[in-house]
Amino acid sequence: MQFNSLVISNVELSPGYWRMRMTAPPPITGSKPGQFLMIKVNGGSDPLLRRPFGIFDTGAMVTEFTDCGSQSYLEILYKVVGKGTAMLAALHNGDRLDILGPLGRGFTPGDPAGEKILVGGGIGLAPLYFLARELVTGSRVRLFAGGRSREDILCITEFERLGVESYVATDDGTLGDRGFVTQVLERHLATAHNATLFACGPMPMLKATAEVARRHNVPCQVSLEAYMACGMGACLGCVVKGKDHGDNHPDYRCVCKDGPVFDHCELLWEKGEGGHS
Amino acid sequence: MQFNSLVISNVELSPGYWRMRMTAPPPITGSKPGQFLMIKVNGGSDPLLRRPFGIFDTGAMVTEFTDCGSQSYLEILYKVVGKGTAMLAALHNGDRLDILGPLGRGFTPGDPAGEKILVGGGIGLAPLYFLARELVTGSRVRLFAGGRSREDILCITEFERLGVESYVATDDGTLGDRGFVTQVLERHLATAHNATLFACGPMPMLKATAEVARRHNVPCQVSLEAYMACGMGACLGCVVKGKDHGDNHPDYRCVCKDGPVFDHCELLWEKGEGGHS
Amino acid sequence: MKPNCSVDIGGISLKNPVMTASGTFGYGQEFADYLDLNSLGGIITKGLSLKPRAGNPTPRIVETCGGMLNAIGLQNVGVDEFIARKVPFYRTIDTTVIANFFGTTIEEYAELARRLDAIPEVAGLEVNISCPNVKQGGIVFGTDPAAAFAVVEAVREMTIKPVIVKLSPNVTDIVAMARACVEAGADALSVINTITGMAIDLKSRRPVLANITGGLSGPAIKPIALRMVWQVAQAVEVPVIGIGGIMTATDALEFLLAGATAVQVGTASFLDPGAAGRIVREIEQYLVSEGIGDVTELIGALKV
Amino acid sequence: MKPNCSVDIGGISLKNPVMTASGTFGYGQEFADYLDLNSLGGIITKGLSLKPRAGNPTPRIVETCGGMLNAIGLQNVGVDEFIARKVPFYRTIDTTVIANFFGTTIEEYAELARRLDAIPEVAGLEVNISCPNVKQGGIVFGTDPAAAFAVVEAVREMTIKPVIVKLSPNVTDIVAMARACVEAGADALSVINTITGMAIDLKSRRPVLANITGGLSGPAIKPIALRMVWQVAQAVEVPVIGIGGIMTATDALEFLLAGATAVQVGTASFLDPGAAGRIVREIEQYLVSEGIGDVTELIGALKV
Ligand SMILES: Cc1cc2nc3c(=O)[nH]c(=O)nc-3n(C[C@H](O)[C@H](O)[C@H](O)COP(=O)(O)OP(=O)(O)OC[C@H]3O[C@@H](n4cnc5c(N)ncnc54)[C@H](O)[C@@H]3O)c2cc1C
Ligand SMILES: Cc1cc2nc3c(=O)[nH]c(=O)nc-3n(C[C@H](O)[C@H](O)[C@H](O)COP(=O)(O)OP(=O)(O)OC[C@H]3O[C@@H](n4cnc5c(N)ncnc54)[C@H](O)[C@@H]3O)c2cc1C
Ligand SMILES: Cc1cc2nc3c(=O)[nH]c(=O)nc-3n(C[C@H](O)[C@H](O)[C@H](O)COP(=O)(O)O)c2cc1C
Ligand SMILES: Cc1cc2nc3c(=O)[nH]c(=O)nc-3n(C[C@H](O)[C@H](O)[C@H](O)COP(=O)(O)O)c2cc1C
Ligand code: FES
Ligand code: FES
Repeated sequence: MQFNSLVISNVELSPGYWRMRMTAPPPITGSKPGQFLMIKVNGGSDPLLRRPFGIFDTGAMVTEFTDCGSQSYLEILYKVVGKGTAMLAALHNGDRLDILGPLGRGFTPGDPAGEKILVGGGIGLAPLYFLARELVTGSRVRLFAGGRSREDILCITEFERLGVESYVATDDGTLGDRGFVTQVLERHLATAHNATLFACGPMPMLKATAEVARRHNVPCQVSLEAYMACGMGACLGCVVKGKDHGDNHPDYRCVCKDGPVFDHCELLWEKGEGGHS
Repeated sequence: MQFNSLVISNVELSPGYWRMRMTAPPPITGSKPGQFLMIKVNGGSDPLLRRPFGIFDTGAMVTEFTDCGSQSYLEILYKVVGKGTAMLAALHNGDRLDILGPLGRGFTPGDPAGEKILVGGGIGLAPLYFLARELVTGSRVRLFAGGRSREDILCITEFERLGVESYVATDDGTLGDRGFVTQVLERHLATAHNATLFACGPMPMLKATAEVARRHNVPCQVSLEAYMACGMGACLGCVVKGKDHGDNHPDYRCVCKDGPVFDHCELLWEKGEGGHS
Repeated sequence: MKPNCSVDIGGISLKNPVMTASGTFGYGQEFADYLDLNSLGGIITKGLSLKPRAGNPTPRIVETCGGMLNAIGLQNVGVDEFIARKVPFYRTIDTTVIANFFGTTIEEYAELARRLDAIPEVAGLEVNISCPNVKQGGIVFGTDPAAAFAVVEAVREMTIKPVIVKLSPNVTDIVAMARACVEAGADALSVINTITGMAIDLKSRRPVLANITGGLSGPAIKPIALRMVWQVAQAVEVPVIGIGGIMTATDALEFLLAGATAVQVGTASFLDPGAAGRIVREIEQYLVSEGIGDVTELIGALKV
Repeated sequence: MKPNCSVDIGGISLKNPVMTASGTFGYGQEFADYLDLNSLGGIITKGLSLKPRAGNPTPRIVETCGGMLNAIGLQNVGVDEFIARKVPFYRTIDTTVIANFFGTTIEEYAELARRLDAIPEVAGLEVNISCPNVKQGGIVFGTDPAAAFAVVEAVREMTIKPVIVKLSPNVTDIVAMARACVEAGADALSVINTITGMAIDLKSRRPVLANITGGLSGPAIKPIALRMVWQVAQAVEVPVIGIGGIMTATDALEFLLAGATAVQVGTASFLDPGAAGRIVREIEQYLVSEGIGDVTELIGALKV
């Protein structure tokens, strides 16, 4: 769906990381974790394109914008990296946004019996919180959070409040262990059983996670990012290579429509530098 | 000069007409009535070009933005007609603007002995107020204000507070006489002596005023508008034809640099529809 | 009284002059949630080739000031799968569908025209000639009048459906291209396709697009498109379809004044999936408020 | 250590690669209050003709999405008044001045080159070939390689100063144009001039510009300019000067990566009269912060 939304709150959580709550029509609460939104950050043509953001949370509350009853809302967690996100950060309570969503295919929770392991890097924690909220109702959930430094590890308290046990690793050791979160993960998987991985973060982290999943033979869903123009499968700008891809038998998948969440087995994980596969 | 400015206040005076006060460096108070500013209404590329506005007033005051002493400011009076002016109208106290000015050549007050007659149409009153403030110190000043309807006649009280006697005419007769302000003006000129005209407003009004001035043989300065890109004589986008213009002997003047105020004798007043000469 | 909005493009009667541009609206179905497909003047399909095509490596798109570059590389399902999987959907809607297609040889163009001619759901063919001719050392069909003539002539022989040729703006003389296509039998011309451009990432010192260059679209190119439509509409007798940076009904109407009989909405559908439907409604409102009884009164009504 | 910023354009050594584009910076003096003219790599004058020119009727400019159209019509004081009234100012500044000029016949171009060759304050000539050849039925010199060759050859014979030819982007094959100019003796190429476009006012049903069409400039055209610079720089040995939509040092550096030896800042000076000076400073800062000792390391350093 496409809707106009009013900003309810917009707060800087950690330097450069913001959390925004905005009004949304009631169906938003039916969104699946891992689904995303395409947000037009301003009315004009600069920037021209919408910006994709995962859903961090949804809910309903009483706001100043609604006279009676409760107003459904959604939240995003975002990092200021360029023009569009800088414009988002400048918005105030009551400002208007034009939003498309929820879009794409979210995470599949799977068998509630097993242990659910979330692997998040930096801003990749955003969709995992929404996922955790759903998973904790039936399963044991653990979070492995990684980032460059302590400021890049967000909302850990929120996860713990849900009952999620969390392990943290930072590149510089300013929070949790020093090193990559996938190393901690690998040690844990040696003893865990019936685990499922859910990962979101930078490409090198996703690759490493998929590799760990392959070695330990555990199911793993990854949420990808890609440059997007339309967010709905029309422009074919956001594709990644599927497992059967080859020069003579193309197998491209749209991150926006076939993803952003994919089973790691469905993708072709190429060697070499990170970047979009 | 080029300076960053903070909005001090931004108020809608009449439907679609706004008055904005903003900080400016002290030299702004040395601006001449009739000079103008090129304002970048937002930081991005939409809209790309600056917008020209006459100076409505300048002064100094104590503001929240300055710790000690007084802050010099300037004011503009503007009408919302398109994208740029709509963006201006959306600005709040404390918002930032990038301003170039004062630019161009203003009005020449001339001999203080004579009667000064201001002729303003609609938003054309803006620079005339600043002019009136200077003229009243030495001369008798009258204002002939025209507009479509009563909402288009602005700030008459401010003019009267300066001691300016004002005559109003509207196309629909909702304020003052019904008809064109130049008709009232013509009646007045029949009896006035040693008068000088200062006119700003839509082209047809300026043409009519220049024609009246010619017939009554009184000096007349007109302030023109033109599409402008640079505001400083570089792009040659804003030209009007000077009195000596002909196909084989071009005489183009820049509204931004040689004007916006011209002696009516300096210009070529062509027949036909309004528009920029 | 409701004004007449319908226009005729080489024998195809469109409900109204607003179509969606190839490659920006999928096969149409993707947008069914965001607008009433039946309200559109027409839908142009994603460009089709004889065999499925993988397209280019990623990144394939990048935003620019007022526009975007794309180097999708004409990824598409191929004409067989189009006929098998996409065409049946067109039976469920009541909108003119025009198939856009391209080849890398004249024979491929001809064969595609033959295949598509047999599909009743396809009302007309839009030939994308902005493709390199592999047999002639990669010279682009769409930048050489003789090559364009040859393609259009071959297509013309294979179909009785209206043939619309989509011109490339990357030429010195768009009128010469237009004339060549009309002489070869084009029933209408679509003006313009994207303009070749490039973006560079300073940090990595690499082109942003894996393909190095891409096609520029969006409001940034509107002035160029409008100029070319105006030039072509004055030079040829067949209807011209205006394309390039159309975001609003005002933009669309400007193209009609310049001489376009219809328009296509491209990049705007990415920003606002309901854009084409909104433009249809706003044109109707404009006609009513201006008291214009027939949209065709506006075509070429520019006073110069 | 201060990095080296100077570059060489056909024998002219510029302090740094940032010049101001013809027609967007007056004769330079107009901007003296807003930046230190001596900090610039160079100033290109407004286009000069043999006789003063009135230019086009108004309106002459209109804003577009991310750009603007201009149809100034090459209004200028003429070469005599330039020499008498503008050149003396150049003795008071320490910046490379390059004279941009144009004619309507080959003879006019040659005569202008001869006149300007005699002015010591003028370091080089920039030949604007985007003008109609009145003798050959108005075909534009800049869109026909043979006509461009003839103009450049005639200019070349009249001057020992470096000759820079400014190419029109309104062509199918910018590389063919570039090669023709280099063969005729051009020492450098400026790429690109404005792209022909049009704007229409729906309300009046008229073109916005009195001249109907105008030249598109500004950030909207940057992707097209960057592509053409990249194409030309790969094809010719002479230095290329990149022009088109440069607003920031990042834009300028992208043009260097694409193969430009220097750049010109055009429309940006209208939005920010100090733009060129700011870009000079920011390029210096960039070199320092990246530890690049010489700006020439970046020229053509694009990894493809
Ligand atoms: C499915 C999905 C979900 C995302 N969820 C979040 C989230 O919850 N929180 C968050 O902070 N970020 C998220 N991102 C990344 C976010 O979209 C980009 O950081 C943002 O678009 C940058 O915009 P900008 O204008 O600030 O940066 P600019 O660098 O100015 O953007 C320029 C262009 O690049 C695109 N772009 C830049 N970085 C990315 C990227 N990493 N992925 C996709 N496009 C990019 C922009 O959309 C734009 O077209 C998500 C991306 C995708 C694809
Ligand atoms: C010297 C001068 C002084 C002016 N003083 C005032 C003033 O004090 N108050 C006021 O309300 N207006 C004034 N104007 C007119 C004002 O500049 C325009 O109304 C404004 O630029 C419209 O911008 P927009 O984006 O809202 O409209 P749009 O229609 O979106 O503007 C589109 C383009 O047209 C230009 N434009 C539109 N109308 C005019 C116009 N009448 N004159 C020049 N350019 C125009 C804009 O600058 C822009 O490039 C003045 C104009 C000039 C030349
Ligand atoms: C992502 C994308 C894909 C496109 N694919 C095609 C295509 O397959 N065939 C074609 O003829 N044109 C294609 N085009 C060009 C558009 O149909 C249109 O001509 C162009 O984008 C200009 O219009 P716009 O500015 O409204 O987008 C594509 C454009 C974009 C942006
Ligand atoms: C108002 C205006 C006047 C121009 N006049 C000339 C000119 O006289 N000679 C010339 O060669 N180019 C002229 N140009 C083209 C510019 O020098 C430059 O090539 C073009 O604007 C693209 O650069 P930009 O996008 O940075 O403006 C003019 C451009 C503008 C906008
Ligand atoms: S973003 Fe357009 S297809 Fe995915
Ligand atoms: S606005 Fe540029 S010369 Fe007057």
